[in-house]
Amino acid sequence: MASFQILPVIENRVVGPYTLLRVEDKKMHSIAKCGHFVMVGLPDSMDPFLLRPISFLSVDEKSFTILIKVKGKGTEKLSKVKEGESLKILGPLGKALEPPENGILIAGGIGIAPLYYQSEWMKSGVLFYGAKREKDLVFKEEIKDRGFIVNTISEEKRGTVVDLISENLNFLKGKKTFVCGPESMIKELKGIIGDYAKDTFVYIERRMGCGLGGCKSCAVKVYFEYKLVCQDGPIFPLHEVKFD
Amino acid sequence: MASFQILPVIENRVVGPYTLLRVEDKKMHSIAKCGHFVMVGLPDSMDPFLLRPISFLSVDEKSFTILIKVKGKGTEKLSKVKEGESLKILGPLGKALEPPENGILIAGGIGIAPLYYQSEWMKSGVLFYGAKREKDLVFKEEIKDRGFIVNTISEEKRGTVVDLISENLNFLKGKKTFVCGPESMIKELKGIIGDYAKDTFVYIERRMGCGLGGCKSCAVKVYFEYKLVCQDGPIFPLHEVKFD
Amino acid sequence: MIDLTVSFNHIKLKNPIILASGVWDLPYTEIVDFNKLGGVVYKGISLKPREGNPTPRITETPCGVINSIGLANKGVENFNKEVLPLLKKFDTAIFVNIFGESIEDFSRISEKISDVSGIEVNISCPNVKKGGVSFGRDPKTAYAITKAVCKNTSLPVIVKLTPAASNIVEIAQACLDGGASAVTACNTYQGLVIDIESKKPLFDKVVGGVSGPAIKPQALYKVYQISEGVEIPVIGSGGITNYKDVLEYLIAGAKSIQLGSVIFNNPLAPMEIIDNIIKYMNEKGYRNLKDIRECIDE
Amino acid sequence: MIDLTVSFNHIKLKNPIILASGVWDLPYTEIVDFNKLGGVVYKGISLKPREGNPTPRITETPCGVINSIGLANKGVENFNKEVLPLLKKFDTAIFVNIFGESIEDFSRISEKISDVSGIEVNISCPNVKKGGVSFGRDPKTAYAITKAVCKNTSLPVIVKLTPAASNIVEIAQACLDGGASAVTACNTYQGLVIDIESKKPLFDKVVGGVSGPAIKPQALYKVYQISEGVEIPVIGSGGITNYKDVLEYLIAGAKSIQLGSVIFNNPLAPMEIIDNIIKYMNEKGYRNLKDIRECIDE
Ligand SMILES: Cc1cc2nc3c(=O)[nH]c(=O)nc-3n(C[C@H](O)[C@H](O)[C@H](O)COP(=O)(O)OP(=O)(O)OC[C@H]3O[C@@H](n4cnc5c(N)ncnc54)[C@H](O)[C@@H]3O)c2cc1C
Ligand SMILES: Cc1cc2nc3c(=O)[nH]c(=O)nc-3n(C[C@H](O)[C@H](O)[C@H](O)COP(=O)(O)OP(=O)(O)OC[C@H]3O[C@@H](n4cnc5c(N)ncnc54)[C@H](O)[C@@H]3O)c2cc1C
Ligand SMILES: Cc1cc2nc3c(=O)[nH]c(=O)nc-3n(C[C@H](O)[C@H](O)[C@H](O)COP(=O)(O)O)c2cc1C
Ligand SMILES: Cc1cc2nc3c(=O)[nH]c(=O)nc-3n(C[C@H](O)[C@H](O)[C@H](O)COP(=O)(O)O)c2cc1C
Ligand code: FES
Ligand code: FES
Repeated sequence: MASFQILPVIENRVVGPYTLLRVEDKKMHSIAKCGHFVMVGLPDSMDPFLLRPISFLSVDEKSFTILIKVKGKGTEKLSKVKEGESLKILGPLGKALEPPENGILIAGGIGIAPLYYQSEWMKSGVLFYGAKREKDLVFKEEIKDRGFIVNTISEEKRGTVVDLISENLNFLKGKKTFVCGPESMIKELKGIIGDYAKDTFVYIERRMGCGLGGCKSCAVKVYFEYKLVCQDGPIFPLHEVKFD
Repeated sequence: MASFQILPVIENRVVGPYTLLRVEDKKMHSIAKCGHFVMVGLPDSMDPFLLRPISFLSVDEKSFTILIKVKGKGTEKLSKVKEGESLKILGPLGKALEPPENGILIAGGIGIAPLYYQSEWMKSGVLFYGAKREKDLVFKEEIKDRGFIVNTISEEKRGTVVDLISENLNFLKGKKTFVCGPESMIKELKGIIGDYAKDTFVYIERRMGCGLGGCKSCAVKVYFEYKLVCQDGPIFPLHEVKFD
Repeated sequence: MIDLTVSFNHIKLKNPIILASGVWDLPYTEIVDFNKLGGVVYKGISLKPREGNPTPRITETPCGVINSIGLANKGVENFNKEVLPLLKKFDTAIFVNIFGESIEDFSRISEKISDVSGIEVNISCPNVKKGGVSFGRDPKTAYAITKAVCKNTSLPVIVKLTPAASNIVEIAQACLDGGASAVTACNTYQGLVIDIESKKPLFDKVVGGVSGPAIKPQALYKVYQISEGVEIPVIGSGGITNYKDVLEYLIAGAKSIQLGSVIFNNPLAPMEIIDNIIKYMNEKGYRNLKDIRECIDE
Repeated sequence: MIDLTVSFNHIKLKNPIILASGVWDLPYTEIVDFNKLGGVVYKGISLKPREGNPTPRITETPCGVINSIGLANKGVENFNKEVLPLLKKFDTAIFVNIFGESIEDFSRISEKISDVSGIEVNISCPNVKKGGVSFGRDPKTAYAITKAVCKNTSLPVIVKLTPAASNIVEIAQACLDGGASAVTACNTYQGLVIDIESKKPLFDKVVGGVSGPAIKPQALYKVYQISEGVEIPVIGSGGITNYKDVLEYLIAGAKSIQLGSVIFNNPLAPMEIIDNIIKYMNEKGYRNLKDIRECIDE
């Protein structure tokens, strides 16, 4: 059951190239599920006019955290919210995912955020994780501590996460795999993993208006039908997603 | 010669019901004249879109001050600018007034601001000054120290500045008189001072677009002709001004 | 007691605040108590399901939103089966916004709609190839569609106008002549966003519909023009974000108003606006909406 | 070296940035170096001086400005005697925006103008009783006025269009047929502001003209439509506040652009925009304005 609230930010911290915000909220813990996200905005501001969809990074009894990568005006302003200031929060949104006990996670860049959250819901697995620079690879130790094998790659050193996967394709066999990263990376990945796509699920991003299935702006073509990322997603079976 | 600059605020202080802002500027001193004003806005903001016309309260070698009464969104935001933050300043604007050595000043409410500035350019005179409450009568001691006789009145105690003038009409005889206050007060005043209006000058307020004689939005009918408050004013002979 | 009710031509609302078409769907009932709303207009539906336009379908413009949804919807059957029963649980006036590519389409779809407070006929969508704005620009077509719908339904018919009409007053008159109970003024304004990276229009269909505060003074003027010129109740729509905007619309002649994009920015806006209108009326000592409209000094 | 020059139909500009009509006058030359501007359009002048409308004449709207100046101006004689000699000191293209209440007015005033880079014919002012928007809505009148002006002058003639026309492409075509060298798209959008205290329209003439960022997507779309539809150079106007907006207009088809209300918010905007365009072109390795328009990936 989603709700809309103005909630205080109790921590703003730089994590690698990103900003981590901790939001005080005692209720989220009991309702947020793996796969969920929130729409976030600045109180008393119409600039930007639309709230921004942001994944959970973590949720505990007293608060939840989000990880923000500055892309444009909206994320820039969000990243500057200070401790003591507040945020508009609409959520939790999206369709809950029943995470497997064990599986593969493939993250590109800020794509680590929802996968970090997902790893909390799993017992073990393998993370393949790529970023531009070595120091952008955040939270890898924490995910290791959760029982995952972590394989990283950086463009400055060796290549992209797609390169990493093509070297380790056999890992995917018989496993449920979850991918989150830029759409270009997802398309490339789809190209190389072939049959494994059937057991692969992908976090899809779309520009959103309402987050509540109302405006139909976050459409994605899935198996010959338009679905809504905010309501039916954000996670879809990779082989069914038709990219434009 | 007007200029447009982004200048730092070095003091924000409450004065009675108003906010005093001190703006660092070494150049204004040599160009600002009695009667001048500035257009003021927030840097990097289009909300409000238009700058606001504000009189000088004082100008010295290193800075100038303005006094702000919160009316709507614009003055509210200006009053909240903190020390260290900046303002957009366009000015000095308006037509310089050749102030008399000695004369009468009539102020209602925030109308004290430009008259306080004017008193700096004069040697002596009489100030009639009214406000809602006794404690709203700011700067009266300072003006006394400048050699003025100061007569005040407050609505909570006795009445308006118009009452004060009607009791002291003979003071105006043979003197140049300058009035600044709400338009309702000016109209009432015009009604009672009769012949004295010829030697009376009034600070006129209009909503402004550009402050530079460009948009023609600050028109005021003066002796059968439209004049511009920002360019030909803000001070006009009272008997010539046609109020709507 | 403050009385917020408003009624015109067989349309009765408990207050003048209506949720506009296309910005909400059933999940929004989790956020806002629909029992408190004057009414809700369900998203534009067509005879057959429509996929809508390729993404992106929405972005921001200065003080506004621009969309190119293309009337994505699951069709009238789905509405009757899956949506209406759930909406009927709420004590609020339910309207359905309908869309067709031909007069024939409009007739057939209106036959299939019953058990609601009224039909809102969309002759003003800027994001579709056939129908849409082109219908809403031509007084003859506006008249013909209104008449066709009215013939096929006994429900009150509201026509939603496009600001792209050269003379919106003439279109409103045509709707009145065709039998409309009210008009909604207006739908979104045609606009363009260029993606300076790709050097192409952002939307696949090039044009989009601008909504939000940016269009408020323009839409308000249309409401004023229609109210002055035609004896038809006007439902105001365009850029309303707070109770002061509502007052402006009511004074300009609107009988009630719709809230659209604002719920993207603040999902609780409808509740806040209703509360603030009541607060304002209490402060002013107003009893009903007529008191808001009439100038006491006169 | 970066080449910002642009030329079309005998109009030559050192860069595409023109100051729009009605937002500046001579004192503004103290703030901005006119030698750096592509051109300037002087405030709408008429045969005889005009007082303009009662105040208030301007206020704000969301992301915009609304005005009801009513073409206050001192007349063409005053322009020739008092203004033009001072403007001629600057090395920039000077245009004069002219306004008339009849075709006859437009003819007579254009005879009296010489020694400038062109005449901009205002058939689009929303704030006057006679002429203005009503002229700009009708293709026949637009044609007739353009022709009358072109007959009486050898200067390039630009016609400034109103977005209130139901089909602006048709109007642009009429101007081309009438002999215009270019069109400016567009003037302000008709809007209304209600003063909720007095419960009356804020402006004496009720309607006002909306400008500023709020109208940008709408005006940009008009520029795109004309550029696609008519073989006439378009000068873009509406809501430009930064160099990215300029890029959008150039990509949408504008040959040059005008800056209006933005100078109220930031009087130095024209200089900043020119600097930022140069910076952008340097970063991208572009040499001239054609490089901006053309998509390199294609
Ligand atoms: C379900 C979901 C979860 C997300 N989780 C996170 C997260 O945890 N952390 C994070 O930093 N980001 C996340 N994003 C992406 C984030 O929402 C966008 O980066 C943000 O909306 C961009 O806003 P902006 O104002 O900064 O950029 P804008 O100025 O709006 O746009 C900048 C660029 O971003 C693109 N863009 C804008 N909105 C979106 C969008 N909704 N989806 C994809 N691209 C967009 C634009 O096309 C443009 O190229 C998520 C997106 C979705 C849909
Ligand atoms: C030459 C001049 C000098 C001024 N000096 C001072 C000063 O020293 N200190 C000070 O506090 N104020 C001064 N003012 C008035 C000040 O400019 C307005 O109060 C301010 O612009 C209101 O802006 P706002 O956003 O707060 O109010 P808004 O929300 O814009 O409007 C609130 C109310 O103020 C009225 N208003 C808006 N703009 C003006 C305007 N320019 N003139 C008159 N009424 C207006 C509106 O009609 C409305 O009723 C001066 C005005 C002028 C013309
Ligand atoms: C995303 C979106 C979808 C819309 N879909 C419809 C629709 O299906 N039918 C319709 O008549 N209007 C539709 N509209 C228009 C709105 O109902 C409303 O009239 C318009 O947005 C102006 O009001 P606003 O400024 O309050 O948003 C849509 C608007 C938006 C923003
Ligand atoms: C205060 C004001 C006065 C204007 N006067 C004129 C005018 O005299 N003639 C004219 O053609 N346009 C006039 N305009 C329109 C502008 O030139 C410009 O086309 C319009 O404001 C849109 O551009 P913008 O959004 O950049 O302001 C005026 C605009 C404003 C705001
Ligand atoms: S964001 Fe509105 S439907 Fe998904
Ligand atoms: S404010 Fe523009 S002319 Fe005075």
